[in-house]
Amino acid sequence: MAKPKVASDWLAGCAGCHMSFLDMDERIIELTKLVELRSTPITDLKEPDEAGVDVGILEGGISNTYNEQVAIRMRKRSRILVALGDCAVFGGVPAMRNFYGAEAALKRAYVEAESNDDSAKIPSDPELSKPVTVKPISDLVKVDVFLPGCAPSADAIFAVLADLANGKIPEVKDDLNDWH
Amino acid sequence: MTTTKITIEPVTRIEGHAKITVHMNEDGQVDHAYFHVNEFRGFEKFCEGRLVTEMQQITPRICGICPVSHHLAASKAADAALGCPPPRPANLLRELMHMGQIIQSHAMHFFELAGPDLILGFDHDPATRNVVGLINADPELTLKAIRLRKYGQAIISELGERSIHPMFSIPGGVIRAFTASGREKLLMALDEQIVTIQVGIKVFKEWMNRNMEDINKFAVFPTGYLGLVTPHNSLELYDGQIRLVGSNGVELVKFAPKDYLDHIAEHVENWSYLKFPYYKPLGFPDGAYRVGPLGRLNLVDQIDTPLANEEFKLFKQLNHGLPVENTLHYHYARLIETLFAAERVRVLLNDPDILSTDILNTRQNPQEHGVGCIEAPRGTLIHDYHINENLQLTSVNLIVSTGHNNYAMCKAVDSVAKTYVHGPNVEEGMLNRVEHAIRAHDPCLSCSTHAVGQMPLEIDILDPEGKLLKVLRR
Amino acid sequence: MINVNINGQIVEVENGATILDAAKKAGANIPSLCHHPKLHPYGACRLCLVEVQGARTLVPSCTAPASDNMVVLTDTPRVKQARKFVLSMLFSERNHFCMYCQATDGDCELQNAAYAEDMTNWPFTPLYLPFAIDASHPDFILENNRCILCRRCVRVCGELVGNFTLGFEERGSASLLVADNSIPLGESTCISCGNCVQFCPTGALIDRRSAYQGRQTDLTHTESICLDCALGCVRVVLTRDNRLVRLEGLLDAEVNQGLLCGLGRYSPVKDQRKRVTTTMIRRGSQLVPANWEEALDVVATQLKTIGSDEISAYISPRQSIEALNAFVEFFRDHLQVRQLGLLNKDETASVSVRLAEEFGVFESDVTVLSDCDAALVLGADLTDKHQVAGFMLKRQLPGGLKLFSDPDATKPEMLEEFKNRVNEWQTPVMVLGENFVKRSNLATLRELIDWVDGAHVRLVLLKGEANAYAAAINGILPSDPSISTKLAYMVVGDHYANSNNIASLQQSDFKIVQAAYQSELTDIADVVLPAMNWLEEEGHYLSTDGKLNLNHQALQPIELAKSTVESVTRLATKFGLTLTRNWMSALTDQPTSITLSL
Amino acid sequence: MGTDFSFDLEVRMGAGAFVCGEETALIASIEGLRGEPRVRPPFPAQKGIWGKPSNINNVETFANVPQIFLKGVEWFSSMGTEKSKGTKTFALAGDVAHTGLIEVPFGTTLREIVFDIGGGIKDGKKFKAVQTGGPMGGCLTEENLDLAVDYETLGQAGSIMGSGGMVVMDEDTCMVDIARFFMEFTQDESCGKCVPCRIGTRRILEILERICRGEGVPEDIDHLELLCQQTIQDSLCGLGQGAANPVVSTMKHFMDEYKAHIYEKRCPAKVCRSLIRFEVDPENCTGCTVCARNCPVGAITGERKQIHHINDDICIRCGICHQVCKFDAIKIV
Repeated sequence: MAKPKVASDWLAGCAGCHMSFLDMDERIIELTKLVELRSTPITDLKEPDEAGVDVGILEGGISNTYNEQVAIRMRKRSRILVALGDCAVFGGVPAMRNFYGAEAALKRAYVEAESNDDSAKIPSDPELSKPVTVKPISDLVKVDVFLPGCAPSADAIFAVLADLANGKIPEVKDDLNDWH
Repeated sequence: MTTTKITIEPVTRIEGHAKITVHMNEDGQVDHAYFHVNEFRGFEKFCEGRLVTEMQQITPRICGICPVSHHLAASKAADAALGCPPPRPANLLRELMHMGQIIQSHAMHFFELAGPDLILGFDHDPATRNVVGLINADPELTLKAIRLRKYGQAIISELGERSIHPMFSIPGGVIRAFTASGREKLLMALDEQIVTIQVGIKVFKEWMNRNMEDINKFAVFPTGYLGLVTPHNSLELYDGQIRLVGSNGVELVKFAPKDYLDHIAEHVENWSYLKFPYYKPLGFPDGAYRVGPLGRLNLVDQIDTPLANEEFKLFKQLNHGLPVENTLHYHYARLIETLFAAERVRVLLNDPDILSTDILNTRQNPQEHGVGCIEAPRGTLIHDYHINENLQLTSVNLIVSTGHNNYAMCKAVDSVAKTYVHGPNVEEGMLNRVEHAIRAHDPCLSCSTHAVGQMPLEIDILDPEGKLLKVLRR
Repeated sequence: MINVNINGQIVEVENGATILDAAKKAGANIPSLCHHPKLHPYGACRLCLVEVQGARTLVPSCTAPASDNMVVLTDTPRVKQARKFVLSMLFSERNHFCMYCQATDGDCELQNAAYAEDMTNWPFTPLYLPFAIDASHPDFILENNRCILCRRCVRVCGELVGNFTLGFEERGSASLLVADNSIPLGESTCISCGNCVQFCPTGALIDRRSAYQGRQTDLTHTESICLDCALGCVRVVLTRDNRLVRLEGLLDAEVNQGLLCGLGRYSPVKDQRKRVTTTMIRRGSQLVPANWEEALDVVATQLKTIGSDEISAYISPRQSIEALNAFVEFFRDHLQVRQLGLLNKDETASVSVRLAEEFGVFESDVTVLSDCDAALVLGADLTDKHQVAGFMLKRQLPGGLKLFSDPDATKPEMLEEFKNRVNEWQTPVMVLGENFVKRSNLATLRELIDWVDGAHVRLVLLKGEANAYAAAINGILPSDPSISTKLAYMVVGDHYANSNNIASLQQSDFKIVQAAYQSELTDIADVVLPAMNWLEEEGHYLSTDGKLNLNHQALQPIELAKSTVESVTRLATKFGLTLTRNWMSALTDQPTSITLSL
Repeated sequence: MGTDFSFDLEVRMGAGAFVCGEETALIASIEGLRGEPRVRPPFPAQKGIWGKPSNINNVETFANVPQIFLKGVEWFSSMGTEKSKGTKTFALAGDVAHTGLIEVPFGTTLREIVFDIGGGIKDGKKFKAVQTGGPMGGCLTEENLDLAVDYETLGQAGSIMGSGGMVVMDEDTCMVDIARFFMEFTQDESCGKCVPCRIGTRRILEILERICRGEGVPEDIDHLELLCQQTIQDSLCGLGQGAANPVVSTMKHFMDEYKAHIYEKRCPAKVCRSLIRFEVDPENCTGCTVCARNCPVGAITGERKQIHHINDDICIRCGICHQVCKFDAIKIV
């Protein structure tokens, strides 16, 4: 039978979870025997297959309109959706922005920052996505597997993917469940 | 008249997401291309009110590729703000961790992110133009590369318990003394890594000789160059003074990081969340400069480790002693730095102080202000904190590596688009080159978007009135 | 005793034990947050709910008494659902960012409970209401974003310390932990004992200095006696890489029951004095480094040339019994020097020894202070020294304790009133301190002790610094400033030099100082010998109520520093002497005013 | 009773918080502490005020005692039902003709109270529900009207005797809004000591408010069910254990109204402001301009004798126009 297809993407996070994925080191080769990596930030396919993938992985929380599109598309196109890391699961550090709201944060960075010159202004080009309240992806789409951690260990990620590759819904507990 | 719009979304094999718009003129030639950075997180704001002693744990969440850079820059800013300089052994251990970071980040970029383009080729089938394809194409080399990155991560986790977002450095020093066994372990595996790096350099040079034409027309342009240096203007990644040289390689200014505001300002463009730092006296854009591997090798006089310095001499010959302006030589510079970092690891591990337990200075003499500066893999990183009498942050300013390169990336995208993209029939390979113009800088957009993160790369081709006409996804 | 059935296992427990106690005995783990073994049962967090056969609702095991043949189930789906709900509610209430919290990965009872329930996400997203950090206190930080309103801090501050600084403003979901009437902690009535921080289950109260220096499990824990007064509180010394990180009270310690005062908890970690790192000998105006042998030779020659009646030997009350013993044997028994002096003026200890010769035992244990209906504190300020004794009294005030306090012993009428009303009370106690002893002659004391004995008042004599009692029993009394000698040998250890010490030292022409830290004493000394501090030097101590405690070594000594016993012994060998005195019998030979437990 | 022992019983005003109606919270507040309940056991009869055994009862109960002494037990138990003896006072309120304090023997039916004593529903409207027992009571409907009012029967029907509150509601009442209203009260009165009540009531209120704003999502129903069930089951005192009753009972009897709010973004009773619009009925409008003159935000335009128009973007749905129109020309849709 064909290897399960896996796609991943990152939203409002720090890429640490994907780095932890790479921390599988040699096991990546093992993994590529178990699953077929489709669109991911480290491969060149741009989006999950329209035909759908077996496992979709999202790192990072929802923090702007673009994130929302990506999350909804990933949900539509994956049989099983994994929330990878604290930002995707809980909202994470970026959610601290909610205390002040995006406006105040934009003002601080693009208007008030000590190093700004007289060109200081809040970027507003239509090409740019608009910030929204930061939230875990489960607030927007149904999530099948939560793998918290900042970042989740390579072992945890491997264990979860290996289970999924074998058609099992992984149990995230004990050492695999570490929110730090 | 060209009326096609091609969308590439997102730029892959870079950290974060980006977007590019290319405006064409009637003749189907590129009029201008913009590089948009498209997300915003707002660390500067929500860190206000937090304790300065927490920043070395909060700010690494800006970036999971170079968390150590933020971990250490924040610690150094706090050292200054709290007036508690770390004892020598602590600085050695911090630098050791930083070298681990340089190795893992550079190795990952050369082999896993940029490698597919260089080793498999720009025009290779995108479905397999990735690390997996690399594994199948050259398993031996890829395995070596993976082990090299693993070694870098091992240094970090050996000291900080974990390779991503470690718990190690705090204001005044570090919390965990190094162990003899850990030291042995790292020393034993070091030689293999140096060999791997040398292989990487060989691979790059072969590619260089085959692709001289590309290299010489792929985003070659003059800028200034900025980064930290030792007192003798040698390559320095952990501490030191900031040196800025002009496009001719002559020093424009050298200053202590704490005075950065006297020399550097940031320009804001409406179409990007990523700001444009520049050298104040020259203004924007004339004062724009490049940082990171290419920038650093263009501004130092030598490297203080033998193997890297030999390679550095060859590098300098590329442009007869003048700064090397070819964007694609970022890769070469990156490998030379990796070699330096590996050699530096040996120096640090052999230092008698490296196992000392005198690793934390608990005597504090709080000031109002502190700046921490470090050479992250991607360039100069500045953390600037103001604190109140309760040691809470009253203002936070961060200038991140990739930000410094913003202008260069825009220029590179523009130049590569003009060189390679020709309507009406735009091929995937052309666009991959445009992507590579960004990729070569190894941007870290999560960093840039502490303030910023998202960059779907998309090329809009518009008619002269700027009206969008057609969309074609590759 | 009653039998309780916990998940099918029968355990026998005391009558009045709670279900939680029984479960512990049965090895069944019931998570709890607001519950603390040292605090009154509270039953607020509802995390410890269990099923009891026959009970209509779930029962809070931390408060519900176990009854005979009760059948308890601690892990049913119903119980686990309730637990998960309570945790979900808590995580959704405030702002928990585990990834950078000081308490994450083991030190947070909330996070641990979530792990135990295999929670991988929060069913209810937080409201993200920001709470300002109160960082106005020099020793710890109040982070309301992480507060779970379990009120442990409020209860320890009131129930155990008796200070009632922490409390709640507003009610319901608006409840907020505040100091006094919602003023910054640093400006409040807080006495900086730090017990709230030790009792906080999350990262809501953070110790400034030890933050991020490692989790409990990363640190080495050494049980040790507190030397900042003579009450004999047991504190746990937490160290890492041979570095002092933090001090905590030992929960099941007899005297302090887990508490420490600000002095005991923070003064050592705040200590910024510079260490004496090498032996030094004065050459003209300069102190120049020398090795131990040279230094000891110089000392020995001086001691031999100067007549013993021209020698004074001083020692700090912070020195161990072993050190006092060697000191006494060498300087008194062998050299028979003119005076043996203690480096502090408090005479309570020596007086108690003196009176013991006439009255025998007339004192009670300090712990009687925890259980009394009236107390007279005479000549001691329990908000300064011996604070834990003060806590024992203060926390009984809401219960109606009648407290008379005359710290400077300047209000004789107060003593009179206490005497006149003494029959109103069942369990009166009297605490005598330094200032009373200083102001009274032996006659007054005799009279008072006679009265106390007749009136069934339990008497506690506070005996100054760490080992002043043992010193007194060994015949080392506060030094007499009127005596001046040619040579002074001062065993300072880690004692803080005071003006009297400096005065006594200045009187002599030749000054030998054995000290762990640089001070005015070492500045004017002719010979300086590097000593260990209390973390490095192991030894025994005799508390106010005659308990023998061991101060364990917590840190490896710095190079060249030597224990007092070793340096004195090595000095003795220069005289061809070997020290043989038995410190234990030295204690037992002497009649004492309280029964020693050795 | 054969003794000449007698004493005065003095009634004092308490500190006031609703939760101080809970006996242990009342004790705490009398002792000068925060009005927060304590866990039982020990019960007040064993360890009450200042740790002493205490007889703690409602004033109404004490008020019965002298009468019983004077007129005898037989007289008292001649009134009421098998288990609930004597009489009970109710605060009859809401959409009945005659509101006020009433005292009836236990066993009187709801119908008698609402229609005979209360004189039926105001303005000939239809009866919808009656909520007994105060903010923590449940809503009873048409089919419960013939129930005899005593502790047992009310309990079985999913409500309580509680404080003796009795609120009658007519057809124009939105049951989701009613649940929100009672929740707003208990949420605010929760003392905050125990987690399920402190946070549970708060989360329930949020969801109800969302639903009334027309922002409800399908998951809200499940969330409400979990929150109510757990808050009732896990809370420390009667307040938390009862707080969710109005929600549970309205969800039981009026789930269709919840669904209408969530799925159709519609308030059947036309109460929830965000879900209604005011429109002028051209049939009835005489162009008297009363509505326009009374509109606080000038949302109504129209010439005298001309049909008026309500600008929905400006309208704040205050309903004043609806009240002032003499020609019933303002329709709520």
